[in-house]
Amino acid sequence: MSSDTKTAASYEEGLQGASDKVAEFQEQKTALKRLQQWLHMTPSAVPMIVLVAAVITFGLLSPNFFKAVTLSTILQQIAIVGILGCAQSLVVLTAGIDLSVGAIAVFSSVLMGQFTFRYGIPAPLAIALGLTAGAAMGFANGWLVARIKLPPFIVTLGTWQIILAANYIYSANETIRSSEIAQHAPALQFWGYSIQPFGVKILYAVFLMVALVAALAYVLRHTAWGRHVYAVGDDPEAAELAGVRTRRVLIQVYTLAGLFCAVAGWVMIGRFGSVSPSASTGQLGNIQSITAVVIGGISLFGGRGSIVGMFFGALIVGVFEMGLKMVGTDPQWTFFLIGLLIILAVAVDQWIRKASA
Amino acid sequence: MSSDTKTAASYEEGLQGASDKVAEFQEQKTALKRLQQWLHMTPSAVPMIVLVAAVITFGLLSPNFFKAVTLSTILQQIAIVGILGCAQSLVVLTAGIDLSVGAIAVFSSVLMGQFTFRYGIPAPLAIALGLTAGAAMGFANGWLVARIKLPPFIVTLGTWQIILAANYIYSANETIRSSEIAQHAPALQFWGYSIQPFGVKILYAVFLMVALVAALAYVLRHTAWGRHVYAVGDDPEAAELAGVRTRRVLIQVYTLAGLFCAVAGWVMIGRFGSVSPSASTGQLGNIQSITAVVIGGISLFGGRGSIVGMFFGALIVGVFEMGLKMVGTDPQWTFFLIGLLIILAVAVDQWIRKASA
Amino acid sequence: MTQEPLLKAHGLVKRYGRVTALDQCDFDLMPGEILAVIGDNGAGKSSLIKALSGAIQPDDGQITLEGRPVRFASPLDARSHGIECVYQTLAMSPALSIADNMFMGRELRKPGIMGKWFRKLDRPAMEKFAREKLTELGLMTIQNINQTIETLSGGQRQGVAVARAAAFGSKVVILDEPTAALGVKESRRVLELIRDVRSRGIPIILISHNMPHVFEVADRIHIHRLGRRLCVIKPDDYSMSDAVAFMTGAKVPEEAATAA
Amino acid sequence: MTQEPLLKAHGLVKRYGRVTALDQCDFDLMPGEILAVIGDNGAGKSSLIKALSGAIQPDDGQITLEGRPVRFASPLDARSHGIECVYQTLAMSPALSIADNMFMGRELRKPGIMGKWFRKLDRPAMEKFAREKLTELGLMTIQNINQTIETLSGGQRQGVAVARAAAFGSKVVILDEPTAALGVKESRRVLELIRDVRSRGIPIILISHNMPHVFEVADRIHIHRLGRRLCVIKPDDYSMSDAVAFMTGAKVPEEAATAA
Amino acid sequence: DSACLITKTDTNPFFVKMKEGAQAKAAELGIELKSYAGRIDGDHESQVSAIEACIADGAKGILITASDTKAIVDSVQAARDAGLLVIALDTPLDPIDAADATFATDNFKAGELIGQWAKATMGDGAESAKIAMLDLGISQPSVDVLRDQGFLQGFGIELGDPAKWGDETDPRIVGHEVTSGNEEGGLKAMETLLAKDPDINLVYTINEPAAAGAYEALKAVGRENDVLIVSVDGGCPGVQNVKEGAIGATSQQYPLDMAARGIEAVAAFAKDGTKPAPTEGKDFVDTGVQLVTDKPAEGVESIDSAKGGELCWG
Ligand SMILES: Nc1ncnc2c1ncn2[C@@H]1O[C@H](COP(=O)(O)OP(=O)(O)OP(=O)(O)O)[C@@H](O)[C@H]1O
Ligand SMILES: Nc1ncnc2c1ncn2[C@@H]1O[C@H](COP(=O)(O)OP(=O)(O)OP(=O)(O)O)[C@@H](O)[C@H]1O
Ligand SMILES: [Mg+2]
Ligand SMILES: [Mg+2]
Repeated sequence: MSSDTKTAASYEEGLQGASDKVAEFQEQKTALKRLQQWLHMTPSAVPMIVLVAAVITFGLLSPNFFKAVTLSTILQQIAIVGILGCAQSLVVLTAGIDLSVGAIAVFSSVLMGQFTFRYGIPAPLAIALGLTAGAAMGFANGWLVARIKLPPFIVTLGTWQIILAANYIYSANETIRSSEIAQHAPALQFWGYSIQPFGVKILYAVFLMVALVAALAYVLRHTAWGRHVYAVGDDPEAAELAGVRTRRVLIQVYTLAGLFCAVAGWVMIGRFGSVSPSASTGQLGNIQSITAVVIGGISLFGGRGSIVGMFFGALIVGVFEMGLKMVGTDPQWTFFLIGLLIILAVAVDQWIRKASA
Repeated sequence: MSSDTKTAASYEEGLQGASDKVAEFQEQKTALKRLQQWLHMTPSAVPMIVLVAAVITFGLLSPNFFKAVTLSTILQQIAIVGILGCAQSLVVLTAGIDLSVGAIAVFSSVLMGQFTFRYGIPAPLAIALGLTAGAAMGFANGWLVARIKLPPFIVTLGTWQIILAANYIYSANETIRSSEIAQHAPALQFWGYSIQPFGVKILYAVFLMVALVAALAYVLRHTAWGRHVYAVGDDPEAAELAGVRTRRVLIQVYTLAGLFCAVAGWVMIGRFGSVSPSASTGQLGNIQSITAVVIGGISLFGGRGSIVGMFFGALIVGVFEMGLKMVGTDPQWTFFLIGLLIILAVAVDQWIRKASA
Repeated sequence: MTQEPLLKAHGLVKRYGRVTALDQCDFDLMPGEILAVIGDNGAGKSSLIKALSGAIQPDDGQITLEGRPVRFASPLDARSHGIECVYQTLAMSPALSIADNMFMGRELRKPGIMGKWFRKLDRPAMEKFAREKLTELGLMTIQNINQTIETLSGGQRQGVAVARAAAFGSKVVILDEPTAALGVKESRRVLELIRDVRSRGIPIILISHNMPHVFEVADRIHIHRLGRRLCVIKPDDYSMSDAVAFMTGAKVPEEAATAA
Repeated sequence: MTQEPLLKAHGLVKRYGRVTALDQCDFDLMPGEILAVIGDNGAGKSSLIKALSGAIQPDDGQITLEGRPVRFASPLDARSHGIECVYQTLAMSPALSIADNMFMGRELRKPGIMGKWFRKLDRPAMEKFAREKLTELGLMTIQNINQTIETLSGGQRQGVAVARAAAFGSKVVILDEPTAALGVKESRRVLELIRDVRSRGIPIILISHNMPHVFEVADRIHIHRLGRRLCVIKPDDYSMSDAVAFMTGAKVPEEAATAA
Repeated sequence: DSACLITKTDTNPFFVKMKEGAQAKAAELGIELKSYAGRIDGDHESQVSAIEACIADGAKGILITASDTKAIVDSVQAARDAGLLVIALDTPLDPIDAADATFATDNFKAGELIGQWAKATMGDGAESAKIAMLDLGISQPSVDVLRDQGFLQGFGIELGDPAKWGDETDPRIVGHEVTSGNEEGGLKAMETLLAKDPDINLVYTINEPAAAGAYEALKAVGRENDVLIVSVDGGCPGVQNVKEGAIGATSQQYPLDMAARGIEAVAAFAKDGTKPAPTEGKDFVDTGVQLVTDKPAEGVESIDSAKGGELCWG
C-alpha cells in the first residue's frame, strides 16, 4: 500500500555533493562608505555628531559659550533630565511610555524632605524611604501595565495626575528652605556638592548621571535581563513564546524606572537646595525626558536604541537651550528656535541613517 | 528524463470527492454571553457603559447634577476637546500622535482675530484664512512625518513649541475683547450662539461637534480613504505593498487634523467670546484630546478603534470633571480622582473585552 | 527564440549593508508563460521579485516591460502597470477584514449618488466577490468573511493573498511561495488557479521550494544561486535531481542551459 | 499497545469568539515516536499544539504529561517541563541577533566573577553554539551570525527557529510546519535533524502539509479535521492518497483506524 | 449658602494661602466654599468651566483671581446675569466694572516699590547696573507683565509697550528668562543669565520661590553677597529669606485678607443683597501692598522683616 512513499524524495538525489559555499561579495572600501557603515553599526554615534556640530556652531556664535563654566553649567542643568531619561529609556525600550517620571521625582523629593522635617526621621533613613516610595510608585505603574494589561500611556497619564495631586495635598504646597536643609539635614543636599578641578565646578550629580548611564548601558547590552527588555519591546508575543517572563520584566522595568525617578528627586534637592512641591519637573519632566530619549534615537515603538543615545539626546537639548539663550534675547524666540532645532536634530539623524543604509 | 515529474502528485488522488463542508459548532445562547458578544463586536459601546455608570453615580451624589442645564453645560464644555479629539483620533489611527493640536487651535483663533482687527479683513475671509493656516500647519506636520520620515511624536513636539511661540510673538500677548468682537465681527462668535429648546441652552458648537464626529465616523467606516487610514496605522509596510499611497494618506490625515484644529480655534472664539493667545488649550489641548482618544478605546499603536469611542471618551472626562466639581471636591482632589478614574475607566473597558474574548 | 520578453531585467544589484542580495542579476519573462524561480534559502529570490514589483529599488540595473524601460517607485506604481504580486510576508493589514484587504487600494463604490458624491463603499459587492474568489480556492473553512486577517490561520491568510493577486493581475502575476503554508487540497487549487491565470494569457512568476509543483506547472525554470541567475532550464530537458543539483551547487550546468 | 502515552490530551476545547478552533479534541504522543499531525488549513492543528505548549489556555479539557495532569500557564512553564516548540509565527524578536534569539530565556553567562556578580553574558560561547547549530542545518548562507532576525530571508528565519528547538528540547519537541519556507536542501536537513532528535530518545510532534515528508519520517499520523482528531494511522498501513482523502473528508476512516 | 473661589492655579503658595483664608472665613460664617483653579498660569478656560459649574450648582457668589482679565469677562457677565455676586480678587478685570467688586493689590505698584528701592539702594551704581529679569512664563500672564513693568518703571528704565515685557531696549537689562515661578525655574534661569553675563548685580524675580532659586545659583558661583535680589509676594518663607539676607526686598501682599473680605461680602450679599463699595478715590477695594526690607532706602516707605513676618501669609 505504501508504494508511493519513497518515490517523492527521489529528486533529492540531486543534493549529493551540494556545495556549502557561502556567497562572497566585494566589499566597499572607500573612506566615506566605511564611515557610513560605522554609523549604521553604531547608531548612538549619530546624536553625537549632531551634538558636536551644535557645540561648534554655538561656540562660533557666542564668545562666552566655549568657557568651561558654560559647559559645566550645561552638564549640571541636564543632570536631572539625564537621570529621568534613564528611567524613560528603560520604559520606552519595552514599547511603553512613562508620563509620570517627573511627578514621581518631585513627590519623592517632597517625601524625603517632609519625612525629615515633619516627622524628624534622620535624613539617610528618610532618603531610603523616599527611594522606596519612588520604586513603589513605579511598581504600581508596572503592575497596571503588566497585570491588568492597560496601555502604558493611559496608566502613567493617570498616575501622573494622581501622584502630582498627592504631592500637593500631602505637602500643603509648602517649600522647605535651602538654609534649613543645609543646617539640619545636609545629606539631602549630597548631590549638590561639587569638586572643582582646574577651577571648573562639577557637581556630584553629574558624576551620578554618567555612572547611571554607564551602568544601564552595560546591563542592557551585556546581561540576559537587558536582552529581555529589548525582546519585550520588540515583539511581546514572540518574547513570551520564546520563554521570556514578559510580565515580570515589565514590572521590574517600571519599578526600576520609579527608583531612578526617586534618585532624580534626591538629586533635585541637592541641585535646587530647597524642596519644592511645585518644581516644574513635575509638569515638564516627562516631555523633557521623552525628548531626550527620542532625539537620542530610541524608537517609541520599543526594542531599538541605546541608553547612550539618550544621554547625547539630553546633551543636545541642553546645549541648544543654553546656546540659544546665550545667542538670542527674547525667551519666546528661544522657545521657537528650540522647537525648530528639535526637529532639525532628528531630521539630520534620519538623513545620516538613510545615507548609510 | 522527466520520469519523476508526474509521480509526485500521485497521492493527490485522495482529493477526489473531498468534502467542502464547513465546520459547524454550537453557539452559546445565554443572555450574558450574548451581551459579551455584542460588546465584543461593538467596542465603542464599552465607553458608553462607563459613561452611563458615571452619570448615574454623580446624579446620586449631587442633586443638581441631573438638571438639563448641567448636562448641556457639560456638552458645551467638551465641544472643543471633542473637535480636537476628532483631529487627534485621525492621527492616532495612523499610529501617530499629534502634540500640536491645541497650539494650532489657539494660533488659528488668534490669526482669525488679528486678521480681522489688525488688518481689517472682513471676518468671513479672516476665518477662511485662519482655517487655511491651520490646515497648512497640519500639512507641515504631515510632510515632516511622511516625507522626511520623522517620528510623529518629535515632529509635533517641535511644531507645538514653534506654533505656540509664534502665537505669542505674533499676537504680542494681546487679548481681543468679547464686546469688540460682538460689535465688529460677530461671525467670529458664530459657534457661541445657541438655541434654547425647552429652556435648555445648546450651543451651535455642540451641534458642530456631533456633526463632525458623525461625518468622520462615516468616512472612516464607509469610504476607501477611511479604510486606508486604518491600513496605514495597522501595518504601514503591508499597506504600502498592498497599494496604499501611505505617504499621501499620512499627509492628508495631518492636514485634515490641522483643519479640524483650526475649526476648534474658531469654536473657541464663540465659546469664550474673546480671542486670547494664552488660552490653556495651547498647553493642555494635546493631553486632553489624547486622554479622550485613549479612554475611547483607540489604540495608540494605530489601526484600531472608532471615532465614536473618542466622543464617549471626551464625554466621560467631561462628566467626571463636572461631577466632581459639583460634589465640591478640592481641585487637587479632583485631579487625583480624575487620574484614578482614567485608569479605572480603561481597566473596566479592558475587563469587559477580556471577559468576552 | 523569436518572441521578445514581456518583462526583462538586466544587471540588477541590491545591497543591504554588508549583505549583497542581488549581484548583477538578469531575468526574462516571456509572454504567456509560467516561469518558476527556484533557489536555496537566502539566494535572493524574494529580493529579485521585490525589485520587479517596485517593493524595493535596486541599486543598479535596468528593468524593461514590453520593451520599454521602467522604474517602479512603489508597488502601486508596478500595479498600475498590471504587475500584481503576492509577497512572502503577504502584505495584509491584520486588523482589517478579508474583503477590506482584498480590495485595498481599489475599493468598489456604490453606484449612484452615494458612491459618486459620498464615496460610499459597496460592501455587499466586495464581500460577495471576496467570497467567490476564496471559494474558487477551496478556502471554505473560513467561517466568516468579515473575520479580521489576524484571526485566520497561517494557510488561510496565504489563500487570501493569492486570491487577491490572481483576481486582479492584468499583465504579470508574481507569487512568492504561494503554497508554503497551504494544505494539500488548497495547494492543488492554487496550482489550478495558476493554470487558469495563464490560460487568460497572463504570464506568471512562481517562486517555490516544492519541486514536484514546479516541474508540474512551469514552462521554464529560472535557477537562482548566490544572488544571480545561474541558468534557465526547461522542465522537459532536465530531471528534478538535476535542478536540485544546479541550485545547490552540486553540479554546474552546461553553457547551453544558461542560454535557454 | 502496552506503553503509556508520554503526552496526552483529552477533550480540549478552544473558542475564539464565534469560531471554535478545538472541539473536544483528543491527542496522544508515545515515548520516542515521531507523530505527524496533518489536516486542512484552519483545521485547528496550530491551536492544538499551542494548547499543548502553554501558548494558549484551552477552555476545557485535560493534558497529562507522563501520567501526571498538568496545566501550562505559559510557554515558559511548558518549557520548564521539557517541551520545546517551534511556532508557525516563529516567535523571534526581529531587532535582536540570531544568537540572542536562540538563547532567549536561557542565556549563558561568563564563568567567574563577571558572570556571577556582574551577570555578564558569554557572547563568544553563545555565538559559537549558534553557528554550530545552524551549520548542522546547512544554513551556511547566513553571512553573519550577528545579523538581526529581521534581515534574514523567510527560510533562514525558520531555520533558526528549528535549530533552537532541536538544540534545547529535552522531553518533547514540537514543530509547526518547520519546512514550510525551506528549500530542498534545508528541508532535507530538518528531516535528518528530526531523526537525530528521535534517536536521542525524544519524541517529536511534526505538523506538515508535505505528505512525502510526513510519510517518510512519521511513526504515526494524527489526522485532524474540523477541530478534532479524526483518526490516527500508521504510514505503513495506508497510502498518502488515503491520508489525503481522510483529512479532506473525501473518505471516512474505518473504526479500526480511529482506535490506532 | 455656598460660594466659589476660583484661583489661577492651586500650586502657587499664594493661592493656596488665599484658599485657606477663604475657607477659615467661610467656616466661621457658615458658608459652604467650593474652590477651583486653573491647571497652569494663564489658564482661563478652566476658569470658564469653573464659573459654569458654580452657576449650575446654584452658588451665591464667586471670588475669582482671573487668569486672563479680558477673556473671562463674558463668563463673569453670564454669572452675574444668573444672579451671582462676582468679586475679582487680586487681579482687576478689564474693564474693572465687569465684576461687582474688586479686592485687589496693585501688582504694578508692587513692582514699582521694589524698583524704586533697588534704584535707591544702588545709588550711582544704578546707572551701570546689570539686571537679570526672572519672569513667569512665555505666555506673559497679566501679573507677570504688571510686576515686571512696574519694577522697570520704578527703577527708571524706559518701557516699550507696557502691556508686554521683553521689548525694552535699555542695555542695562542682560536678559529676560522665564521661571514658572518656582525654585527650579529660578535656578535655571539665573544660571543661564549668568553664563550670558557673569557680572549681573541686580535680579528682579516674579516671586519669592524664583528668588530662592536665583539665590542658589548665585551662591554656587560665590556671588550671593554682591548681587541684589528683589521680589514680590511677602509669603513667610520669602520674608524669612529677607531676614537672612537672601532677598534684598520684597513687596508684600495680603491674600488672606483679600479672601476673607471677599467671603464676608458674599455672605452679606446672600443675606440682603448689599454689594461692597470700593475704596475711597479708587475703583476697587485696595487691600494694600508694603515693601519689606531690613535695609530701608531713602524715599521708599517700608517695613522691616520682623513686621513683615507678623503680617506674612504662610
Ligand atoms: N532588509 C534586509 N536587510 C538586510 N539583509 C537582507 C534584507 N532582506 C534580505 N536580506 C538578505 O538578502 C539575502 C537574500 O534574501 P531573500 O529574501 O531575497 O532570499 P530568498 O531567496 O527569498 O530566500 P527564501 O527562500 O528563504 O525566501 C539574504 O541573505 C538575506 O539575509
Ligand atoms: N486568535 C484567533 N482569533 C480568532 N480565531 C482564530 C484565532 N486563531 C485561530 N483562529 C481560528 O481557529 C481556526 C483554527 O486555526 P489554526 O491556526 O489552529 O489552524 P491550523 O490547522 O493550524 O491551520 P494552518 O494549517 O493553516 O496553519 C481557524 O478557523 C482560525 O481562523
Ligand atoms: Mg524569499
Ligand atoms: Mg497552523
